[in-house]
Amino acid sequence: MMPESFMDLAGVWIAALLSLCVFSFLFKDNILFKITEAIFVGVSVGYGIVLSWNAGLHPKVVVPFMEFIRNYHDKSRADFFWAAYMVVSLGIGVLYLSRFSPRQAWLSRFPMAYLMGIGIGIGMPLTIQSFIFEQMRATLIPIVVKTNGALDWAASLGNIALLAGVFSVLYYFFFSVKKSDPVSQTVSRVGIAYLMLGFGASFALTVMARISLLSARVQFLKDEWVEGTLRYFNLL
Amino acid sequence: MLCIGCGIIMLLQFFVPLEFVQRDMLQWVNDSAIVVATFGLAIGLASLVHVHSTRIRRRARGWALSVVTLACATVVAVIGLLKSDWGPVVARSQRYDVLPNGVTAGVIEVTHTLFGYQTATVFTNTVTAAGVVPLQHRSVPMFDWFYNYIMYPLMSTVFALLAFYMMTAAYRAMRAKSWEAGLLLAAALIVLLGQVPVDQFVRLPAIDGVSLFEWLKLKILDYPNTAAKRSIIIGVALGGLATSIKILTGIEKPYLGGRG
Amino acid sequence: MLGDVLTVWLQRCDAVVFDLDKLNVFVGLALVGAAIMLCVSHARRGGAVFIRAVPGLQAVDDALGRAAELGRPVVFTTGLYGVDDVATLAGLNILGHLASRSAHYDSDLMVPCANPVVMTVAQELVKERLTQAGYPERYRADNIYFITDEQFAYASAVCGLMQRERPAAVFYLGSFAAESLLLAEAGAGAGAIQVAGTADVSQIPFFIVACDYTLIGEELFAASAYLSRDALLLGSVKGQDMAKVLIMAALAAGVLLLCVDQLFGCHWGTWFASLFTVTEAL
Amino acid sequence: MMTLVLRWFDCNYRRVIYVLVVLCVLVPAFLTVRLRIKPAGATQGLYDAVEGIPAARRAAIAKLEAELTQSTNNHDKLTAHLQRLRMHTNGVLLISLDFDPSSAPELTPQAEIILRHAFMRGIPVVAVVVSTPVGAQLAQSIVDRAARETQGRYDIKLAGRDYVYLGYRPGYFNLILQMGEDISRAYATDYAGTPLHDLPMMQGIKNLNDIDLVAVVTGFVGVPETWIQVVKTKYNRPLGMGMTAVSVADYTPYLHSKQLVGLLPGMRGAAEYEMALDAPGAGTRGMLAQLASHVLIIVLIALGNALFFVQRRNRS
Repeated sequence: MMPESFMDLAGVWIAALLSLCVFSFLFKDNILFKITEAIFVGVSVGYGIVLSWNAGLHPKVVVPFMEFIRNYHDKSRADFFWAAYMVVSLGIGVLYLSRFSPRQAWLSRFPMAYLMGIGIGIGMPLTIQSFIFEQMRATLIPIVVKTNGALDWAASLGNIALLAGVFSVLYYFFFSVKKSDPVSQTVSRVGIAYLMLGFGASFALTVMARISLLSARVQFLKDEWVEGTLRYFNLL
Repeated sequence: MLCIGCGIIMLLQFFVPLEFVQRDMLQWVNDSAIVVATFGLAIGLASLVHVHSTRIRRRARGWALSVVTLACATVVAVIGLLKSDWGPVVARSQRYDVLPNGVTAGVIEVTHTLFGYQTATVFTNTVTAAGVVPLQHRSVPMFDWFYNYIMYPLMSTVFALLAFYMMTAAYRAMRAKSWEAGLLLAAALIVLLGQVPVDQFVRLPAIDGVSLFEWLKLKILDYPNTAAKRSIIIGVALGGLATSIKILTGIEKPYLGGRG
Repeated sequence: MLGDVLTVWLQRCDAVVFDLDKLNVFVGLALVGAAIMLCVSHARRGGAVFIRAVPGLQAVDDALGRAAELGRPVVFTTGLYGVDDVATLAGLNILGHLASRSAHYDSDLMVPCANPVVMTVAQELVKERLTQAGYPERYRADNIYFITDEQFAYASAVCGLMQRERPAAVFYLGSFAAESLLLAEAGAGAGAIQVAGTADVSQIPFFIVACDYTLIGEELFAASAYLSRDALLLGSVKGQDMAKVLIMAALAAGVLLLCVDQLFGCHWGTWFASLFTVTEAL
Repeated sequence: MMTLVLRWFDCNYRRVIYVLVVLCVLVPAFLTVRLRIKPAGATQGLYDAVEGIPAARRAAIAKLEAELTQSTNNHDKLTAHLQRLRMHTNGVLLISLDFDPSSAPELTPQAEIILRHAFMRGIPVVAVVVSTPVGAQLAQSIVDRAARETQGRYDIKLAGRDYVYLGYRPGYFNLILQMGEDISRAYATDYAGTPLHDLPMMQGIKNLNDIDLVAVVTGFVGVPETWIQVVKTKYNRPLGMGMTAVSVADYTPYLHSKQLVGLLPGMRGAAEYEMALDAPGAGTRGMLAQLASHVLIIVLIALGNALFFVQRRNRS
């Protein structure tokens, strides 16, 4: 976007200078980068505070809770439970503040344990479902494929290659087996080979996206900063 | 104890089909986690303020940078929390014109308030059946401005550093030191060649309608890459489950300082 | 008669107590859990467990020793995520072991955090471990600090940290996103020995390329057992392997059934595959 | 001498590489080159589909007229449909710009060239964002830029008459489904807040049946499947896509099964499209940078290995 107002112009200049400061880090760590880093950290913390209030606590808890208090007489039992639960959560959260006193600091373990427990509990069945089962279902493929009654060599070989990969990599990950005999060593090596081919491919596949990012930054500097400024003052 | 209790309750709720449990309870727990995590953020902020203020008080090296950090955080947080749409008015007074091709409206003249010498002609607005929707005076909300001109450019520039780092990493580390590294290297080279239109410059045989390297690239992605990813995901899921179970059964208690 | 009662009872359960569509997930969870708990209890009764070498972990002591020798700090990070992420928890477990081991060396262990809750857990953990090891005075709360939760702001701050502090060893153990290569290249530029481990499939390649040692996926979760040599933890690793055997057996059976399908035109394999279908998650 | 150079390079390789990368990206930004890229089949498919929109519309009108003379049932509905079709004799393109800033560098050129192509052929465009609130502003600036900066190839396009930008609404599955029935149910107003029935262009567009091609430019996984399900499977309208280079591999099967008319792979797709249209732009410049950087990384890997083997031989 070309700068259209003086605020845009000022912004584009600040953005451009900050970007250049970040790039200067590549050459050498320097004071300009340090200042940029300080600004970045500061602004992002401020932004984080606002975000956790504006998009989290305020609309999801504070507003409903206020609404609950104002109209508490015609609320259902579920709403009362919810409110009570929020009060309890508040209590658990307050325990965090015990960290400020050295002697009561152990109380802060409760909120930590609470968050951990919730995360783990919600996560476990989902892990089984979307990681183990989904992947297993995708791997359940026949090693003999028939299309229109005839054997499809290409598809069969592909499936065999895929299955061999899955099994050998899974085998490579076995921890409690002594892999000293030649057979298991070979299988493990095949597993490593699959892993390495996969990693190399992923790495190379990402190059294009990363170069695009850099191109976009250069484009910004050229179009919005240099040309935009010239246009703003009718020099172009 | 609390951890174990919560964990098991949340674990079981997955299987309970009541709409109340599946929808509301999850929502509740989510709300509750937001409340608790907010206090966590407060602790984080306290740590941040503590580290920086100590540095400032002791006039440690780079203490001025700490001032910058705290000041930026305060300004953004205060503006964002108190009045996130506050900002200077940048444009006022507009005049509708007629485009050369005879369509009414669609051109607007914007006079900028500060440095008012500048008059720009900007295309804007919607042609509607009802007529022209007038553009009111435009102000730039400072909070958005911080995002658009500080946060976003910095985020994307730091992200763009990866373009450089990929190159140095490739140069430094992609060497055929062992057969494993050789395979990684080979796969990377093939995919790199498959990504760009090499066949425009060199004559290459084509397979299945795509050029050699592209075909090889697709095969590597379809087979070794998929197989490796799948088994890693299955393994990771198992490892994650094992860690979860260890914590739920109290074999490992990271929040108590390890095995307690 | 009994069958009818059972059906009615099951139907009622299906509506109120247990979602039968998710029975397969329950069975899967129970099987994995049973495998792990069996092995753990076997280990508790004193059964010996072998565990293969994990290259990255053998380097941990060298890295810590080198840091002490050079008088330069050790940097540890678990990435961006919170304690509801299991890989982050695994990383924290390893941090505990590192803290005990580094206690004997007097080098700084710096843990820049992107998540405040992770920070508090890390502080507790390191303090506890140093106290257990008999060096409570070596715990410095200011070395485990919160930076910011924004991905690239965090990355740039850690990159800057590495340029300035020149750590001798860097550990990336936890959950990482696109910042992985930023951190790892900055660390390499600072000349550190780097050990990485993540469960995030798309980031493993970058760590493999840029770090000295990388724990691939599952190895991250086995690491705390390997480092502590604790019988119970080793038992759970054994359990993981048992679960893997179950999965491989199920896969093999399914593939065979699907082949039978292809050859004889029946539907056993498709039926078997449908066992792993789950109703849409929330 | 050689060893001295090598030793210097060993110490300073980072900076040398950084300078080379900057050159690879910076120089193409100032060049307007015509790469001799022959569009791949997948790109040509989408190009031909956009090029063929007016013809498709004429065919649709003719078919409907024939249908009207033959059958009597559903007369009102068919007449209304015919009336709508006749309002835009050049046909209508629906384009969805589903990407956020992180994939924007790769996808913006694609979106831009498709939009320009439609504008050059006088095809009205409906633009939407279905899957990311962050992308809404970005998409608006892309659409507006294509409408304003005409490069002398077409008249300035006006919102409401030549194109509409509807912005973002949450819940993409239902949103896309609703667009099949009635776009104004999915989007009551456009991005600026004008009700759809006040927009002259929308008089002739009610639902997906009045659209001649749906083009989806997306950086998300999962979104394309929904588009395919609704647009292709449910309504059987032509559908083309543009994606990041990383995710293209996952969706080529849909191209082979003819569910997509075309698929643009990342920056390269944009460059090929620009070549097909003979309008070199951001994609061509970007592709030049890509080409240079890919050559650079290959050379660097080769150089690294060469040095490694030389050193190893010297040591032994």
